[in-house]
Amino acid sequence: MKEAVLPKPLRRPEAPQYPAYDTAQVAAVLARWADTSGNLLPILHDIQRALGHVPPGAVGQIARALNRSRAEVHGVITFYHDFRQAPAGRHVLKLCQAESCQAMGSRQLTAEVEALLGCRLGETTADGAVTLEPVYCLGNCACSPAAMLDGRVLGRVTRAKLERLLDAVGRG
Amino acid sequence: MVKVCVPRDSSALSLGADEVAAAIAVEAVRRGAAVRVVRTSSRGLFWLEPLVEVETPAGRIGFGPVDAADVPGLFAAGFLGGGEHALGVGPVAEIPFLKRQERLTFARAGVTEPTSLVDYEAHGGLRGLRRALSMAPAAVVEEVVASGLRGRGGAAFPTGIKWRTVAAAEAPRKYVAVNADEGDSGTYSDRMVMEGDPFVLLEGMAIAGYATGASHGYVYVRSEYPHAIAALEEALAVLRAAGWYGADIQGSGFGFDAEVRVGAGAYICGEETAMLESIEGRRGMVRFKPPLPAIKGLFGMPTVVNNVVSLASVPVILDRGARFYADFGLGSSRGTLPIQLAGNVRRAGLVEKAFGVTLRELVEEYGGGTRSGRPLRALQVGGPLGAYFDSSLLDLPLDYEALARHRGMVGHGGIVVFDDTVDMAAQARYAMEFCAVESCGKCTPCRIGSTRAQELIDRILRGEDAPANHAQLLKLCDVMESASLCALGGMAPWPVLSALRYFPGDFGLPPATEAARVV
Amino acid sequence: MPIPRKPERSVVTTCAYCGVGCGFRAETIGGRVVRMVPWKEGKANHGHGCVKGRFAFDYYDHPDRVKVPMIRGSIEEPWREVGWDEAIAHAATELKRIQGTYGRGSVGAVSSSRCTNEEIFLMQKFARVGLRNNNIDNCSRICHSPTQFGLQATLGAGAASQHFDSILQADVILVVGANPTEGHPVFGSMLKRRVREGAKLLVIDPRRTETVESAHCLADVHLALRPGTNVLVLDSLAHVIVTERLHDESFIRERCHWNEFEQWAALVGHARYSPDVVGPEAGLDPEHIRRAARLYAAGPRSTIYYGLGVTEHSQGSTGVMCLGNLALACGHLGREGVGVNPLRGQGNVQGGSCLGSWPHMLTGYRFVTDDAVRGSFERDWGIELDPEPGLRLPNMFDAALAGTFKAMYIQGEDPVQSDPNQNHVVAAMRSMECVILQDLFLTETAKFAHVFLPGSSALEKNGTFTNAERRVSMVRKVCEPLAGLEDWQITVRLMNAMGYPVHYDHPSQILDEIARLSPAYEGMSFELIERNGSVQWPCNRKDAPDGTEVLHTRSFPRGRANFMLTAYVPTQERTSDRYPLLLTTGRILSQYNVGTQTRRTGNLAWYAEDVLDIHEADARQRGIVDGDWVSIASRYGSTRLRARISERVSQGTVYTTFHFAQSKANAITSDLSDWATNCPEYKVTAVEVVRMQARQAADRAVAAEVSA
Amino acid sequence: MWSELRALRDEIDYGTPPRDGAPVTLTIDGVAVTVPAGSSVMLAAAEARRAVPKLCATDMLEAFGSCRVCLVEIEGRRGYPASCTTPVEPGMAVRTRSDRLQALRAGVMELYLSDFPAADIPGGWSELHEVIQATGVAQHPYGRGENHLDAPVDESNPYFLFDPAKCIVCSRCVRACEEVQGTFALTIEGRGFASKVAASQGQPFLDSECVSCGACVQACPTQSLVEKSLFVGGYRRADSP
Amino acid sequence: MSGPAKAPGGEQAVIDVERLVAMANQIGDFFAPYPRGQREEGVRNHLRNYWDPRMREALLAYVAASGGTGLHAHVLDGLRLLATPGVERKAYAGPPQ
Repeated sequence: MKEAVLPKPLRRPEAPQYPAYDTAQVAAVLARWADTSGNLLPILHDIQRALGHVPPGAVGQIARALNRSRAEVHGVITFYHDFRQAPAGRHVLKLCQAESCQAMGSRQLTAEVEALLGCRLGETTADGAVTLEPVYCLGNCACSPAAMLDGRVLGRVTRAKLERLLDAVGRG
Repeated sequence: MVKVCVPRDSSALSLGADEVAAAIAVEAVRRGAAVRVVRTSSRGLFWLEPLVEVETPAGRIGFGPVDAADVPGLFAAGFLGGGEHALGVGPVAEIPFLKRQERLTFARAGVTEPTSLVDYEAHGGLRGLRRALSMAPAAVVEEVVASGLRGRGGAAFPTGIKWRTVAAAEAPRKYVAVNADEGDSGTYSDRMVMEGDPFVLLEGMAIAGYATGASHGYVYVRSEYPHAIAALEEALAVLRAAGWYGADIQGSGFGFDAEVRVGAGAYICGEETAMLESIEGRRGMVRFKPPLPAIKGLFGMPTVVNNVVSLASVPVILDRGARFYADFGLGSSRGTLPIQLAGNVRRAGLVEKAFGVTLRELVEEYGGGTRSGRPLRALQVGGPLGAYFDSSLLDLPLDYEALARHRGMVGHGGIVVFDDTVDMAAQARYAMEFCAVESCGKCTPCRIGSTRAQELIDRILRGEDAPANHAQLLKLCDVMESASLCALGGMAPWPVLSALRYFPGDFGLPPATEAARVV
Repeated sequence: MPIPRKPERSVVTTCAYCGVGCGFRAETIGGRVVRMVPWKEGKANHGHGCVKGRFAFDYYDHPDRVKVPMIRGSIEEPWREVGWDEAIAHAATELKRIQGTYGRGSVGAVSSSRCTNEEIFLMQKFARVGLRNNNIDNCSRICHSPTQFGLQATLGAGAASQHFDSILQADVILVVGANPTEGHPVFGSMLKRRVREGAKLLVIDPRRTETVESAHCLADVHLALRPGTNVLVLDSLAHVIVTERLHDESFIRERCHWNEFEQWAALVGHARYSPDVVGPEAGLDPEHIRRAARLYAAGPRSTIYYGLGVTEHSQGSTGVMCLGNLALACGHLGREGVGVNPLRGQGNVQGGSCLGSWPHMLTGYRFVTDDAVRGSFERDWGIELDPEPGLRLPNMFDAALAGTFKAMYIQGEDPVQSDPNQNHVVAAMRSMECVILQDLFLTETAKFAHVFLPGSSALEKNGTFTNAERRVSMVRKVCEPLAGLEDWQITVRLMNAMGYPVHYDHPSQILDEIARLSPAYEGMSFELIERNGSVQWPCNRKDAPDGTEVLHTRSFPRGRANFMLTAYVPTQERTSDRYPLLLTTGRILSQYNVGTQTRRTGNLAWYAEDVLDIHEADARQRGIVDGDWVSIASRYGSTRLRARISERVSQGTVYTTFHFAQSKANAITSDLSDWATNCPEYKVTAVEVVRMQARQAADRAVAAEVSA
Repeated sequence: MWSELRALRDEIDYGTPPRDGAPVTLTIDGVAVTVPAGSSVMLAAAEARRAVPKLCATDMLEAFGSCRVCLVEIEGRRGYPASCTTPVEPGMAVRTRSDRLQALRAGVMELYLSDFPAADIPGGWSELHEVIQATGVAQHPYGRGENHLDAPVDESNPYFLFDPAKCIVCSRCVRACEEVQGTFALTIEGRGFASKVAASQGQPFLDSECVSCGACVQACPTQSLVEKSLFVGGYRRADSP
Repeated sequence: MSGPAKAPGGEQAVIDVERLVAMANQIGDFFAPYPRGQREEGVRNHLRNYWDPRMREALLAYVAASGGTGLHAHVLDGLRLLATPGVERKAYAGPPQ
């Protein structure tokens, strides 16, 4: 007689376990775009607007609603720089890195802002206040260097001007 | 009641136009002045933004750049009556920068209220669409063919010929897809159209739809342009309400509607096939051609894919006739081109001119030289994939052929000016860095080549076996140019090669021979 | 990672798993199979495969394989290893002894759908010439016997009307009681491809399966009917077609009997079958029934694929007839992209049907009661045959319990696990005096066997398989039989020992004999199959020298087709207060049938035990949470499984698979069966589900039970 | 389409799926060949026994055009079109071999090899290795740069492993999962140089939507996805129950 | 459930007669919608072609002994037809047309 062993573990979970998120808000977004063809980008934008990011757990919900696979939705999310899989800092500062702004000193400005915030491009300050990101052209090339703070375009940016604005929105 | 125009263009907003408008309103109330603040858009004279224009019997008098703090002073100086002030620039239409232009597509820029249909019609709007609807669709196509209009997005393919292909295709549905993913640094003309005169784009789309048998349109706008997106949405609602968009336009039996689609931070989606993939809700991966989008485009259906400025140029062609439009320009570069001056330039702004204006005229006469006041050292024409020129090439005329002869391109008409502090090796490296960041990753020359090119440049700059790495860089650039799937990989070498050609010293390389400079 | 070894040798053969019959190249290193590469020229799979055929071949040389014959006096005794000669002689002696004691009819044989055509043919020949009776049956008894019956009755040929590729031209695909993405994955991929290309998909299935809804595959109409109401719903579709006059009159007049159509139309046209009446009874929205009927009728090319969800009912044969009727009424037969097609479970079920492994039929679907047919066999075999039908497998068990059936020769089947009402089967097995089992492993059935003859896997022998689209493909020997003999050789030796001398040098000679005796296989030969890669029957030298892809193109086998009257008769299996839920059974992608093979492979990584799918509301009512052990009891028995809360089943329905012996799913299935063929009603059992004690205690209890 | 596939011989990969248009005659390196309209130049070249090197193309999948080693020259056309994505036209004159083409193909192969484990080049027997042989390029001039050589191997699936170091991001696996199997379990995650094959949301294959049909393994030209059974001791069968 | 009585001489019965009656009735249910004549013939043909003779005989014996309690009327008719000597062995091909 063989030694008594416990049966093999229960079948694998159908989807990995991700942190909880607001499924109702996602459902509302999905419903809003249900009848639009090619609706994935608008859906992701709206979810990000509502939740601040696209939670990994929502990928399955989106995929089911769109009759697509999680892989496809994941592929789309990771292709586009705009979509976040984790929440950003309380404020998002984007510094333009493109040529026109380079011609007006954006490399220097970027270095100064990195020093000011104590984080590099693509990172969030330790206190979670500001996420600093590169952006490649805001169409504000006639007023370089340009930046965007929480969606607001800024022109002829200087370190001093940014510091004032960051203070105003409550950095830290 | 004095009409005071304050732009709502995003460049103006980035410099405080909202605060200026609010300050004027507050100051007017405080002073009991009868003022109507109207939010127009920008004329494209950005060094003057925020440019406040006061409507007077003598025309609009401009003041700029205005800061909110300047407003009490302006009132005090009687600006409502066109009074003298340090910021005063006189009658706006007489500013040489503007006066010397040939504004067809941008005729209404900064003049009208962007989403006022009354204003639009009062300034010649909808005449093109009215005329088109009175013609046979095929005749509309031929009118556009005859105008010589070529795509203003970069590829410069004749717009009318593209329409012909779509019109001839048999399909259950057809689409118009507007490429408003203007991602080239140094360009902003699409943004100006969408923010400043969204109706002209939508009118152009409807004409394209009528001419080709398409019933639905998409405007694919990059997410970096929130104001353009808002203006388009607003304009669409206005047109629908007025019966100019929808199931049956003005009782013509022709139905056309459109929606705005927002990109998500991907330069490559400015490539037409990647844009179609993105509209369909997929990764913005480049498709191979053929099939052309005109045969098999959006959702597999024939699709007109045009750039914003191209379509915005259509209403005037239909309104004034192909001949009128074709009379501008020369050779195979017909009509006008909106040129955008950017970077280190004193008078940055939009110059709409017939083809043939030289770089020197643009940079020196319009632009007024560098903003820093230092000597001009380099120009990049046509966006991040465009070649860098040194000052010896300033007398080149800006037309498709002349630039092509010097391995450059008109592209989207952007010119970025650099002064003598520029490190051209860093710029060359950046071109490849940009390509690496924005590559869709489909084809190998672009996906791996852009990273390897950066590494080679780094080695050259570190002086590691520079001649061999230089030679390898040239070989790699050749492979990228000849073997890439689309223009991103295919043209990313251009800025690098041109920087090597004109500024070899910046790489620590010996001066190029004269032969190497001549292409 | 090191560089992978390069295989040394490759042999093209046919997958032994499901009825798709994929072609593979079996590649070996040092004589051991190291991988199976889908064969691009395989006409059933075109270079595609699935997790079973592609990867799960490792069972073939699993340490559990029995490689030496064994005998024992009683099932209580331990096995004794013996030589082949002794085993064969012992088996034959026992069979003869029992026949001498209890009569000629007291013994029988069961052939295996995992064996080759040649082996199946020999098994039925063994019964008829070795046992001198017609007590021969095969596993399609418990799966697709209603197909053969129902399609024969309506269309005249008990097999798929189309080749698989035909689906790529279909505009409307009606899937009934089948889940091809799991059960027939390679065909499922083709179906999904066609759906992505725009074909409409209609699914009739109580479960919301992968076929109903998965990435880029969404049924236009899903009729999630209450288990047991197939015939009712199919008649209701017919009702819509005839009352809305959507039928194809010219087709019917030309290819069928108009009076039969009228008779049928009168039956299904009755208000009894109107969607408004049927809907509530079957748990469906009447509008959905109408939409499905209209889409199917409109086509222009509508095709039907169905599985065990149609056949395994007390009205299984009637359900199949309903499908035949529908296709006839709408003229969806005889062209590309249309037809009625069974999706068969085991690799060679179609072969099992074709080769006469039936108590009432000889090779080629011809009745043993037909003197002329029997005569042709008698002449070829030089022996007089029993003119009366023999016992079917379930009746053999019945007879065993009644004391009149005493011995069985079972080839590659595991009825103890696979057949319904397990307690009944076990009692029957225990009552027999000699059970001869020929298999790879000591299966559940082996517990009741007296003689064990170690068989050979499909990688170890030559022969042919016939897949669900009637395609006969080559099975080639990749490695030598582990126990020394190919299965057909064992049967030959047993036949000789029974006193009927036969000799074959190679299975090709057996196929030649099949060709001589069966019109559909008349033109078949190893040489032809070798040349063409595979050949679909009917194949005959005169009309179809290279076989036939689409049946019924010009006429039906009987000239015209028949409409059958398909009145709905509810199953006697009813829910009650005591058994309020309906259990339905099926299969999962990674496991196969009773699991004998797949349980011995890495496929356990996906599915290591049978689970009970239960709707969230039903679970809540019973205090069951996901992962709880539950006991499932029916009127016939009980077992226990872990529960999985699932959106795929509707409220009131529970679902499980029967891949694992320890699950004993068939302890609870009923002994109700199809009226015409005794195909068991696996798909409908009234049950109650109760949460077992604390999870850990249940774990221990089950562990103890399993290891005992 | 399938009916045409039947005509294919097993050992030849025509690179793109067969079509069934009217016959079109063209020349490949001067050899006249007739194929159905809609066929690719690549297919015509294979038909003419002038096969072009290829990595992202296989006749089980629709053309993709990403690998850029199948470039050819076509008389009267600028540039070097990919033969897999260029449909044949009557009278077309195609050149599949020239010094220029060799240089371009070599340049592309060098890029591939610059992100491929050097130790796995000699002795390998994948399609990539066939192209390495055909182009004669077995090393690259790029030294050690950014790469994916240290990415961990995914061994979660019982039957095959995924070694991202050997992945050339040709998407054949992704496309096979979509076109052949219809499961859509794979994708490319990220973009540009960071592009990598991912199962579902970047999970181990076993935890993803993958149904282990093997279409991706079959499609992989580099043995980045490869059967474990081909490695000595790399694979254990399941315990018997 | 009102079942039939036990078959006489139960020891010889190949199958429990209760089960045979149920099976025969199931067959009868199928043929019920057919017109009189075809109905009985259908039952007869089916039993003739598909049933082991011992099963038929057991059922006929049961009918003879019990009068066929529990069997549907037209199934009984079919059984009588089956018992009629001289009826040719006709291959089953659906109900007679």
